[in-house]
Amino acid sequence: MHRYVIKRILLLIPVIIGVSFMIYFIMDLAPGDIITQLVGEDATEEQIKALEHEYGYDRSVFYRYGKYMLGLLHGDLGTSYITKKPVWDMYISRLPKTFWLAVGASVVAIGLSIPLGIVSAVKSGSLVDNSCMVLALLGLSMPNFWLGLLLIIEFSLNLGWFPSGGFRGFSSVILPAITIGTGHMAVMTRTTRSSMIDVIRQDYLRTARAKGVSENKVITKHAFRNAFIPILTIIGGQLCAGIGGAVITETVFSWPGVGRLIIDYVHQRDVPVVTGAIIMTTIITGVIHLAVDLLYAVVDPRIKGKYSRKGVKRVKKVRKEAA
Amino acid sequence: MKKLLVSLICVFLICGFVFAGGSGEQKTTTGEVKYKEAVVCADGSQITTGDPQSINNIQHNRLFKCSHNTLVSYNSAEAKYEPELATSWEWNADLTELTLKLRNDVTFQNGEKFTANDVKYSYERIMSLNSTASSKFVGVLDHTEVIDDYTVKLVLVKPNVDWLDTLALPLASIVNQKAIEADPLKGPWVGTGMWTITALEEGDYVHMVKNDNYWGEKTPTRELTLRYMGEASARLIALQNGEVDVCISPANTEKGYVEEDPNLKLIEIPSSTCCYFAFNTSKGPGSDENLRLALAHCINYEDVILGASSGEGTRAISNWGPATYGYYDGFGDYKYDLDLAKQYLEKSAYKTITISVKDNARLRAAQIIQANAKEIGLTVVIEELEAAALTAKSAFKTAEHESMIYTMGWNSYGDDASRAYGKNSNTNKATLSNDRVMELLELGRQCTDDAKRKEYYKEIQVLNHEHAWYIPLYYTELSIAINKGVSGIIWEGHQAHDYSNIVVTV
Amino acid sequence: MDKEKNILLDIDHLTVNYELEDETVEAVRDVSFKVEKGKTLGLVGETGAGKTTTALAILNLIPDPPGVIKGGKIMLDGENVLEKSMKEMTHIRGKEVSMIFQDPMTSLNPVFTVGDQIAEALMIHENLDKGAAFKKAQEMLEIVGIPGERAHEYPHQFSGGMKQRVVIAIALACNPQLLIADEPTTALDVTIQAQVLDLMKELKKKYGMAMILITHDLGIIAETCDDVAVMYAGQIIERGSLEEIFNTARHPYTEGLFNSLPNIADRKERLKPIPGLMPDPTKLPKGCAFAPRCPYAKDSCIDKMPEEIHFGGTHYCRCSRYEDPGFRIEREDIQL
Amino acid sequence: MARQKLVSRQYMKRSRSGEVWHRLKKNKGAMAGLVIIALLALVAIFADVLVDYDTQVIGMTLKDRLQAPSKQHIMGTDDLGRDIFARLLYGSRFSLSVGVVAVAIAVVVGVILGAFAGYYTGGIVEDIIMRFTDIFAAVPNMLMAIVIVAALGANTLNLMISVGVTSIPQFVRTTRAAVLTVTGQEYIESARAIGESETKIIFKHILPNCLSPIIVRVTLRVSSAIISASSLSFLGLGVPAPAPEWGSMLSTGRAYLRGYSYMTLFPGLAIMITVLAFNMVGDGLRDALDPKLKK
Repeated sequence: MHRYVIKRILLLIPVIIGVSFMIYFIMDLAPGDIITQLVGEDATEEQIKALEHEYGYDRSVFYRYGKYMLGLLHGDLGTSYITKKPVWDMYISRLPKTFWLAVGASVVAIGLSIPLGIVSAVKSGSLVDNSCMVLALLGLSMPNFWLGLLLIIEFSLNLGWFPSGGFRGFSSVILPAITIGTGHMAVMTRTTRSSMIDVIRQDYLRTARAKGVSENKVITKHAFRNAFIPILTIIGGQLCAGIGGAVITETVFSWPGVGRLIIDYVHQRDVPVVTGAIIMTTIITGVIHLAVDLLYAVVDPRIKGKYSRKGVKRVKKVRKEAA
Repeated sequence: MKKLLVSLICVFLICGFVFAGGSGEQKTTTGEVKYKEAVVCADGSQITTGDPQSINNIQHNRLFKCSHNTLVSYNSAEAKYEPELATSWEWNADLTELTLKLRNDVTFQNGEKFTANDVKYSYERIMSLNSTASSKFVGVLDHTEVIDDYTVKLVLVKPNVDWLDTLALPLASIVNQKAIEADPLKGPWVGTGMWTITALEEGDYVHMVKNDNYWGEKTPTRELTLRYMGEASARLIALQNGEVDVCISPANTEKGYVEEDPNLKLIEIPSSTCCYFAFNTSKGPGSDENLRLALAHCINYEDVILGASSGEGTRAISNWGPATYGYYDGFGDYKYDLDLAKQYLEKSAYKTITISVKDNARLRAAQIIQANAKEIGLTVVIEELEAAALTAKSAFKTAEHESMIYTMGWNSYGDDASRAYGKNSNTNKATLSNDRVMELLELGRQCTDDAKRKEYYKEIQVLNHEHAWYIPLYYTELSIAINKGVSGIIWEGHQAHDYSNIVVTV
Repeated sequence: MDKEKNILLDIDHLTVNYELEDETVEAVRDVSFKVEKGKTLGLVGETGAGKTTTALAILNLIPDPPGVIKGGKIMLDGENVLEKSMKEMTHIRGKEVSMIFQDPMTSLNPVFTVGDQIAEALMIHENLDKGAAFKKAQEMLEIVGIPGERAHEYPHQFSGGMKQRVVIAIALACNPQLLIADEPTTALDVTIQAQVLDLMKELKKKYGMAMILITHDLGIIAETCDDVAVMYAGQIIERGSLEEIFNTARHPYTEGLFNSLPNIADRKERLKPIPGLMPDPTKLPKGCAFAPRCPYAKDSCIDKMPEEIHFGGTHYCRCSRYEDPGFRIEREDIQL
Repeated sequence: MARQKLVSRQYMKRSRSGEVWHRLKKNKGAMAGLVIIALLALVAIFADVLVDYDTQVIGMTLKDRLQAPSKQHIMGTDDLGRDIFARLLYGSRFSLSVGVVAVAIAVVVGVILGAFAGYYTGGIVEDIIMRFTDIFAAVPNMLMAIVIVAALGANTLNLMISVGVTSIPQFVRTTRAAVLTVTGQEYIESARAIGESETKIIFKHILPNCLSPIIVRVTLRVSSAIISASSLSFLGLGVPAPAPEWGSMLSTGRAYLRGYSYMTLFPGLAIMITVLAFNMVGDGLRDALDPKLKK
């Protein structure tokens, strides 16, 4: 188990290198560089030269990237060109907000999708099934910014239940979490449904029924626990997407999260902030995936203790099937 | 493992409820009138730094007017300079040396005493920063001499009558050496202003508390927060909900809601922001005067104002700010005359031009101009760019754009025009390097004779009208929605309002 | 009268259909039989004959949709199971009637310990708390020959035979009056089969319950059962006591079944399989379903649905040919 | 169970695609989706015939701006006095093509890479492809798309590219998984045994048998591509004006949401219906192709 965890963490390293390289170079390719953003309207030639030297823009992008990676090796995510703050500080101050939003969205998605998915599966093929699926799809098909603004107008302005935006305590999480969570619903409901349909046909449910377990309990206890692994995979995936920041929703709700951090600084061509934040996202995403894999073992004892080479393959297979 | 999960979930929930607590509203009382203790102002632009010398833009200037002081300030209502940290000042005969007497009763927010050395340190720091702010000083200020603790002499490279304006800009704020050396990141936050910055989350808010040792008058307000809310609709809703007290620039389309709401007030002030069409005169279609004039005469200006800013704007005749020193519009506007426009176009070799734009209002204006131009057979292509890409593309040195729509916020002093016309200025979106204009700007900078100076500036504007480097479109209407109880803000046409004395009666 | 009292289960004209989108499978057609208290009934037939459906109907567990019980009565201890509410059914399942399924590999829930799975039945029916139920579950495991401490293990840690023992433990946990065993040994190794069967016989005796044993293995029937019912294409075509069926089989299909058994005494003898396949259950013939394969069939067999004919004792057979009083099937002696 | 065997026997009578079609036909949602998509495609193809681009789509009458739906303008007019209905009709071109082209890019690249990774499993080819996929997949889709559009510049083609590129990992993974199962089959062994070239085996024998998961993913992905494109429009990185792409119409309308909600309502509904249609078809296909989900 420990070996497995360590191996998984080590496997993250090439991904981080790849991601950092890709983002750094794409950002560098983008028209408009940081020097133009920083210098004044009538900066002198000397000032520009000095700035270019300061940020390494008098040399090739490989030099800048190398320097950045050297810093990364020492655990330094770099320093923002714009704010002059360490990228780590900037990221860490945003992370809790994004985290709460991601968790809130997952809670909304889980709370809505799993019941819908289960009902859909139990009544598979019926009108109820179709209505549940359409309901779940509605969330996905409404563009987030539209839904977000509608929610603000209704629940913040007209009803005054929640603040209109910003990160201000528990109540402020609700509207943006609904906005994102409903978007997640389609996939999660669909996964719950098909996973439950798979399980509902299993013999052990008949065994449970035959021993007098009530139908509700057969579904919620016996079937659901078995159907949970693909759902767990989806929850993990959506949590990861959430940790990367929900750019649109964060914009609509003035939510100072990671997504806005990245896009704001993409616009300003602040390469270290963008690269650093995406590296952090990659790491956290990797850790969440690992946690999900470890959780499989909690849900399904057959996977437990199989985190040997063989076990890993099995987990991968389970995940693939779920995807 | 199961128990671990359960306990984790519990921790989540508990944290959630902890977050939910707090934020009760408090009030202070002065005599009969009750004031809100904590005031919040919402804005659509982000504050990224508390260092006044590193940046020069509207939203930051609003912050620095609260937290820092400059030596002099400009009273736009009375159009005169007023003492701030300096009590009096004196020019030498050839306008190259300015000697200022300083207040002796001022302390920084960290308790340090303010002296002439702080002025020297601050100004030298600006020059060394290579920031957007520093270009205002580099090449203008030669050096700073400390005469005694409360007297300082500024020696300029060449005469500049508008130097006092530069000194009044927030970027010329006085910072504290000790604070900066102790903490290079937060040190520059320390100023002599009425408000002490306590927290700055970029992209979220700046929180300030009243500096009880402030040397000037104090307000009853205890806390001031400048909050970033990017989405205009959400920002106005926050005001209507009472979450904030000031909402900068509500959406033009939503002003009606402010007027309807008995608790709100709409402040409308003439703005010095001019939206104009800029041709890249250095190359391509923009270098053809006939094409420029053709476009100038085919634009339906009323439609542009209606479409771009919902009719909330006034037709601009000159591309200068109406309150800017030397403003002139005696030549009249470009007449909407399709025949004339066609004649010009026939003389031009170009029949196509690309407009580069970035955001909504300008994009809408571009679409209207595109439709207008179509009527005389001129094809306009719209290129939508990100801000950074557009800045880079239209920078003076690169100048790869053919034309663009730009909004320039004008300051009140005459030399501000050098931003729009000066060589190497990145705001010179026409990529102009007209010798006569350069000469006129330089003359204006050094001229103390009011009438003569205005003549120079008039000539620049006349030249622009003849050659149509810039086609002025409209002045944006400035609107701010506020809670009815808000007072004490000094509203500015250039939008760097002064919140220092803000109070909100309950 | 006395005999009537002794009847535990009385199935009367049971008909079950699977109604698919565009066709209907007639899975169980007009099935009637009785099970006496403490006795064992063997239900024999090919795959798809409707044995499992009949068994599931007793527990009202036929998946709906598509399964629909079209008619008939299932009287358990004098009460019609089909008229019970969902809630009442949960009190019958596992308590009055238990069922053991064919494949032990898939009958246990992989994510719960076997102890929990046995205990669950006890918690439902015996009102035991979790601890007591688990303790009882361990005792049950001991009874079926598994060490009690293995109750904490998960199904995947058990072999097939052991799993079937666990399934039996679950079924017997609440001391049911009737145990339905649906091919309980088919999926097991031959050596394990015998062990499991012996265990079942022993436990049946110990608890004094009745049993319905579904199988296609006549050997097992001979060893275990008191009565036999033979199913073909959803109908019971012959039923009676073990002796009646084994010694005087009347129906040509039953006869064919016996003929297709390998003769252990004479290994050289070739098997005589019944020619042909069971008919498509969505398109059953109007008359006798076996007629197309029946060596004795006449035109009348194909057109007319045969009635049950009583042959004395408990022996019934569905074959129209016996309307001709002289009709006899050619028998070969069966050695068991 | 007996019953299941019967069901599968029943379907064996039809060919596989016929069988899928038969099952799909039964799914009312999927059929409704198909009809909607067909209608949309027709509108997109004949947009030029239905409305005149110069006068109705980009031509503006400012005095008519922000009108409520009426007989002349059944969906009202937008902030520049253009007929919303005409723009919506024409906009189907942009929105559909962004979705379809983006996914086409992803399919071509993703399927080829996935096929190679699945076929040459265990080798360096697989390692390289899958590591690259991991890297691309590690960055959240929306951020990746934003970074790419920022780098390439915002226009329709780049929008398609960025949305397409972010969808590649999904297709690589789906294809690889499908290829892995098919490669184990005996007929592949026999193709190898008669000495067919590996490329031929991959493209002739393996890929056609991996189509169903890919097709399902395509339909589902088209809808998320449309949503992504509209989100990018919201951030000012979408199809440039005055093209009436639905996403940009919707995001232009957000300033008018409170007063003139129909400016967002109709483009929003258009996006919703389209996305819904593609999803219903995708779900229906998935159910039809997956024997496990058979009723």
